[in-house]
Amino acid sequence: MNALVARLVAKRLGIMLISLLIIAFAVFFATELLPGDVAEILLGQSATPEAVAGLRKAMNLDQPAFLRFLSWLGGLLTGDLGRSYANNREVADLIAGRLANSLELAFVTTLFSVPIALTLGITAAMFRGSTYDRFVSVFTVSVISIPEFMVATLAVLIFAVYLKWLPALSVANDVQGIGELLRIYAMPVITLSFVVSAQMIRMTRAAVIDTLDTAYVEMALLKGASRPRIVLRHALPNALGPIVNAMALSLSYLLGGVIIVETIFNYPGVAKLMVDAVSTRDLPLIQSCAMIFCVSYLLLILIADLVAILANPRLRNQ
Amino acid sequence: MTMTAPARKGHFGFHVNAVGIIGAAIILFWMVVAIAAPWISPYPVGQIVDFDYYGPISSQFWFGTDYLGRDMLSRVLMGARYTVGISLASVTIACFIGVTLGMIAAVISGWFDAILSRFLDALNSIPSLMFGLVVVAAVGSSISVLVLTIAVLYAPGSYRFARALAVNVNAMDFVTVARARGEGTLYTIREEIFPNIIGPVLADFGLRFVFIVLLLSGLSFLGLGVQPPNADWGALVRENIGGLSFGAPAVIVPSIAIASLTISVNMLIDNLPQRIRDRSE
Amino acid sequence: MIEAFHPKGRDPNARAENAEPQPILKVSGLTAGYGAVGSDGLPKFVILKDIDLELERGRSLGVIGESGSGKSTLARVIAGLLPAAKGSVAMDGITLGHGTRDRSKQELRKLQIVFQLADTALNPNKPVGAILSRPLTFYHGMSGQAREAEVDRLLDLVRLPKALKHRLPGELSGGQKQRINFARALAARPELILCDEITSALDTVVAAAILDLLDELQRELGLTYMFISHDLSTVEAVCDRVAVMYQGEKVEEMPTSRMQSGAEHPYSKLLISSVPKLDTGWLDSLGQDRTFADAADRH
Amino acid sequence: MSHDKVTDWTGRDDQMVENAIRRGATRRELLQLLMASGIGLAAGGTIIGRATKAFADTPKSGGSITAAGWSASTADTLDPAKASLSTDYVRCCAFYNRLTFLDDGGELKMELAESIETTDAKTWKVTLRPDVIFHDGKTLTTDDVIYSMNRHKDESVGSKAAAMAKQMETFRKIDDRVMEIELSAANADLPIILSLHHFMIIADGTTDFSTANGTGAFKCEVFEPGVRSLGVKNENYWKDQLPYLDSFEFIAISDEPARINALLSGDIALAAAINPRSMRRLETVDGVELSVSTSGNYTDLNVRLDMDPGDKAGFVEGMKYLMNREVIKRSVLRDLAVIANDQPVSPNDKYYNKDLVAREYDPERAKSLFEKAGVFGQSIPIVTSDAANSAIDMATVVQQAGQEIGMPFDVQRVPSDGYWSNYWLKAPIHFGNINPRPTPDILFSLLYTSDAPWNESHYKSEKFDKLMVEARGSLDEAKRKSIYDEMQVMISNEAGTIIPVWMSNVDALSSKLKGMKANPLGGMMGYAFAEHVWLDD
Repeated sequence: MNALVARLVAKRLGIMLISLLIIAFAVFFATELLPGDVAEILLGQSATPEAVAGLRKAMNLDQPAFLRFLSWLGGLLTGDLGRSYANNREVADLIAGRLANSLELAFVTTLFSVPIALTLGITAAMFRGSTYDRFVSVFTVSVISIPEFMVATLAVLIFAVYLKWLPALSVANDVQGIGELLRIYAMPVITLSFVVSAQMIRMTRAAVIDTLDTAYVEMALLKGASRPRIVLRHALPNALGPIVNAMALSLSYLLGGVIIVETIFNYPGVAKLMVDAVSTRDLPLIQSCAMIFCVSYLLLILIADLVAILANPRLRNQ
Repeated sequence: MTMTAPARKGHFGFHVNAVGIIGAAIILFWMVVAIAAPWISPYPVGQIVDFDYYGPISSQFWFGTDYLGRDMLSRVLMGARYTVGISLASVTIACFIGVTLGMIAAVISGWFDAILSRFLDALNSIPSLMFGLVVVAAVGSSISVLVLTIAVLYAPGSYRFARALAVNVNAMDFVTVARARGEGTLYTIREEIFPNIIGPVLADFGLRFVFIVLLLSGLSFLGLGVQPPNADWGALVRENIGGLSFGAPAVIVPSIAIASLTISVNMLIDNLPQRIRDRSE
Repeated sequence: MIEAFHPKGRDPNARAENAEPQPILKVSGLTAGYGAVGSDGLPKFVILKDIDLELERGRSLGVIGESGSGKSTLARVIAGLLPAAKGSVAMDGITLGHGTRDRSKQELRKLQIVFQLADTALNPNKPVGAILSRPLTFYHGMSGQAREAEVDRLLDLVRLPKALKHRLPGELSGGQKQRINFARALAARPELILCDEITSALDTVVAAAILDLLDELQRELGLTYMFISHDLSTVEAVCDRVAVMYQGEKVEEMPTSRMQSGAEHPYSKLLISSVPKLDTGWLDSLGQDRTFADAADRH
Repeated sequence: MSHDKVTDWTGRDDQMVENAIRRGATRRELLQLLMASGIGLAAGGTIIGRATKAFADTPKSGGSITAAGWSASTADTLDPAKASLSTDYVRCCAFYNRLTFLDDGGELKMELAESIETTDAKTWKVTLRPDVIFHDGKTLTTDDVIYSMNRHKDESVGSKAAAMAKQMETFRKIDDRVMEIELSAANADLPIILSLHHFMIIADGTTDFSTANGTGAFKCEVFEPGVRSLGVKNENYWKDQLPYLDSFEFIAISDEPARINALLSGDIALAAAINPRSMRRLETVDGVELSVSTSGNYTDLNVRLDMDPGDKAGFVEGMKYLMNREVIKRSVLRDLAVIANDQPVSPNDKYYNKDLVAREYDPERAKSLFEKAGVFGQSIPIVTSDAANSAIDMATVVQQAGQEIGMPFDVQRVPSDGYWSNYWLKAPIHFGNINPRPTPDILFSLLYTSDAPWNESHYKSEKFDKLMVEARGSLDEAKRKSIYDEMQVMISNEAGTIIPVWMSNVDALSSKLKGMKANPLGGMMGYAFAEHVWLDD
């Protein structure tokens, strides 16, 4: 069994490398499709043809884009992400701090939202059809019906402007102590949890109900096992596949999709970095960010697939 | 012949309960509004009718005025057209593509499944903002481009979801029986797989619909889609968000409109006839 | 208690007087498995190794063995669900294609498979009537009144009320589901039915009723069964012959009547002896052969 | 919005009154000024009292603030030549100095230069202030100035001021403190040109801009492009007492409501560039003050004269009459604007042509002009974007006006990303946004001469080009004024740039932050607030 999983992981990692290569090419061509290049963008309103030509030459942009892409790819193999066109700094340096920030936020949000989503989803499934269940279902839909920027703005208005409990900006420069850390993360985490939990709650509930309906759970019930025990010992492990899948999709959002939260709370994460990179046509930076989003997404779904396979013996043999 | 059958009674007609009917009624209401909007709007959407801004609810302006002093009622009515139309069209296309491909991949499996899955995973991991920008740059902007862009952005998620469900169903013996009988792929998908994933697929459809309603406002800021002076509801909330601190109707009303639509779509789906959502609501 | 429900043993000579029995199914040198096919033409995980089987028309063959012994795979390979790597399957002397796609509709029709768990074998979203109609349309091109009538006849055949055809499988009991499951196979008007553990999920009383039904139908319709089970008493009740599978190989085949006494292969002996029959001494006899006690422990 | 409520008016008024006091206005004059704006006597008295107190406040040293601009990106730079966003200018002003600068009254003042002299407006003698030292301890010499200036002419630097620097032909070092600048042609405005933010002085030989080594009021402690920068007080700053703050951090919050919320919650002390529509919210809040400057920033609708339909006689004029300036001023900009007359010299400028009046909104006349041009009833595309301030709202105002006379305009909103390189100057009808420039000469040579790099409407007039060269070389003020007057009339009547209003810049700040004054070079005291403000408790 372990060998099988190991083989599968190795295979998927191999496929992942190929996917990454494809993505790198796709992003490269997409960037090429975008009008304007970094020299024009950097010069902005002062972009006269001569100035643009001069700057292009100085930045070695007069080489064919494809060659630059290949040299970036070559650098990547040796672990060198290249230098940003926009400010001539090491891409690795630019990304490192911001990636750490993004991962921190994603981690805290996961820590917060996953247990809540699981609890709500499972309990709603256990008491299917009850008022509680309906409440949870209406609640989740309402929560995602409110635009993210509105949740964030409202949260800031209430907690920062009127109550003055929390800071309006989430800048973790000189954080002292866990209390302050919590204060700083509170609002972005709440906002993000609103966004990502709904899907997880709904899918958890659906998956648990699905397994609760199957014969062997009925059998366990006949044998006299208690309800919580049935859910936790029998239904949950079998429902794990779809749950983890929904989680992977939700959590993958936490890295690249949090641009609104990063903007409103002025949180320096990778999503904003990528937007910047796109708007300055900063090829090495765009590529590196795209790779990060890709790797994280593919890793998450790999984990989800693995859990699904391990949890479902029928799939194990295929 | 002993009847130890479960106590659940069968439904043969489409018995939608009261909650579902309310949901359907609200959706229907907004659809009618979307169609009739140009005739029932009291003012042109772009006209500045009041020099005051973030105006309150009054007999002249039922939903107040927006940040420029335009009539909110007219803007919300016309917004229904874009929000309902674009969201429904794109979610339908996305789910149709995603679910169809997902079921095919699950049934055929093998290399077809592997290649399609990897390809769509890769597509899914490209940030949507970047994707939107490239689309505008490459083909310009129009409503149909917007619908297709959103469909492409959401189809991979729908695919993954449908495929995961279909793989589970595909492992069931009744599918094996159909295969042993010599049934073709199309029949297996249509008759054996699809009816068994329709419940969760519909739930997923509802969620995706909600996400698209909200995504629209973001894309319009990329210059993709609804052109001024028109705006979808999400964009209405966004452009008037400054009025939130004093509870301006200009930001509250479109938010309520969004919530009423998305909640009722989900209310309807959650309360669809037992037969449809039986498997795995 | 168990004795009371123990189905009566079959008389091996019940149909023996029918002149030269011709083999309806002939399996020779069958090798199959899962995973990528290697350079030797064999799949990565070989489940079945070089199986030979013959089954005479109107007879029942039991295939027994522990789980993982390959007996279910055998059924799948015969049904064409899992293409064989080597060897052949012939019906009435005609070699069948390896996959379902390589077989003609008539070939598919003559051979039907019935699965273990009626719960998963019936599409939960289709009413019984629709489930039974499909093979009628598919194999016989039936429609309208004729098909309705045939569905009624099939329900009657498996001793179920006609009204049941409007029900969904979820609204039926386990035994009813298994009867529908069986009726669907009958709808094809098959000659050979592969029964994969059809009674193992049912409680003893219901299982006995199903077995009785099978027996009756065999007599009425002249069916041939291949009966896969790990439950020896079931096999003993319905089968003429029994084949013992062990780790992908057929280790022994014998008439059912000789099962208790005539098993030669040590594994068969162990398997047969480990069936609880209110035999207080069976545990002791188990310990006598260390090799297979170990084998049994590994299950 | 009505003007009789004092609460509606306070923030701006304080500022106006404060400025008037500084100019030496008497209390009587002040009250007249206020009553002219529709403010009652009693209320006026309160305002004057408050403003006088604010003016009389003595600066205090100490304290730290965080201020927020509106945009930042990974392209943020500490290289003054490349500076392009407000964040860059703010940092440049904090870490470096220029040879000259414009004070809040628009007067030219010397900064690193002690004097700049000329006899023919062609050869200029620059004498540097003695004893100015860089953050790294090096003394400022003419070598640093020459190095800084020459960089703008090097294409590989990518200077934003390259076009301006081109006329500075040679730099001659006389000694460590004295140098000469030789222009290619006479230009009396050189000292003002040298006050542009790009002409900040850096140390000779600097190529690494990961940190800033300047002579400015703050030393760069942290610089993270797109995130933040932190400056600490330069204890050896050559200006007496300045700066007051111990340290100052600058960030950017691009979401305007978020910027305001951060100010209201006390996270930041200054939120730059407040949207007019947020005024209502801020004016009623205690502890927040507004700093308004109308400095010559405008968003204009450009109709290219060399493309259809701008090349059809009457079309551009029709568009000028269709521009509802009053609605733009009142509804789009909430009265934080001054109606403009389709030419770029702002009313603050001494060369502003007061006799040139703005066109009235006259849809009927526009209709007949469109008919004359033969385009009436055709759908005309207008490209607009968030990239140019308020351009989308202005486009809808034009569109609505068109709809009322039966002239359809197809408003095309395009992404702000890439707008300046793809649509601006290129589309037949599009919006532009021009930041304030200190002199008409700079404006005209950038925007209206035949070879101007940003000739938005592709306006070409030999007469105009000649007039500009004539005015540039002239040291006779009266003559210059009359030439510039004529040029403004020409632009207003002939060019395809429709400039509806001058837009005010509003910065919101905590009332604890003192010393903030409006500046003609832009908001945040012409981006140089950091060294002038102090914290009061």
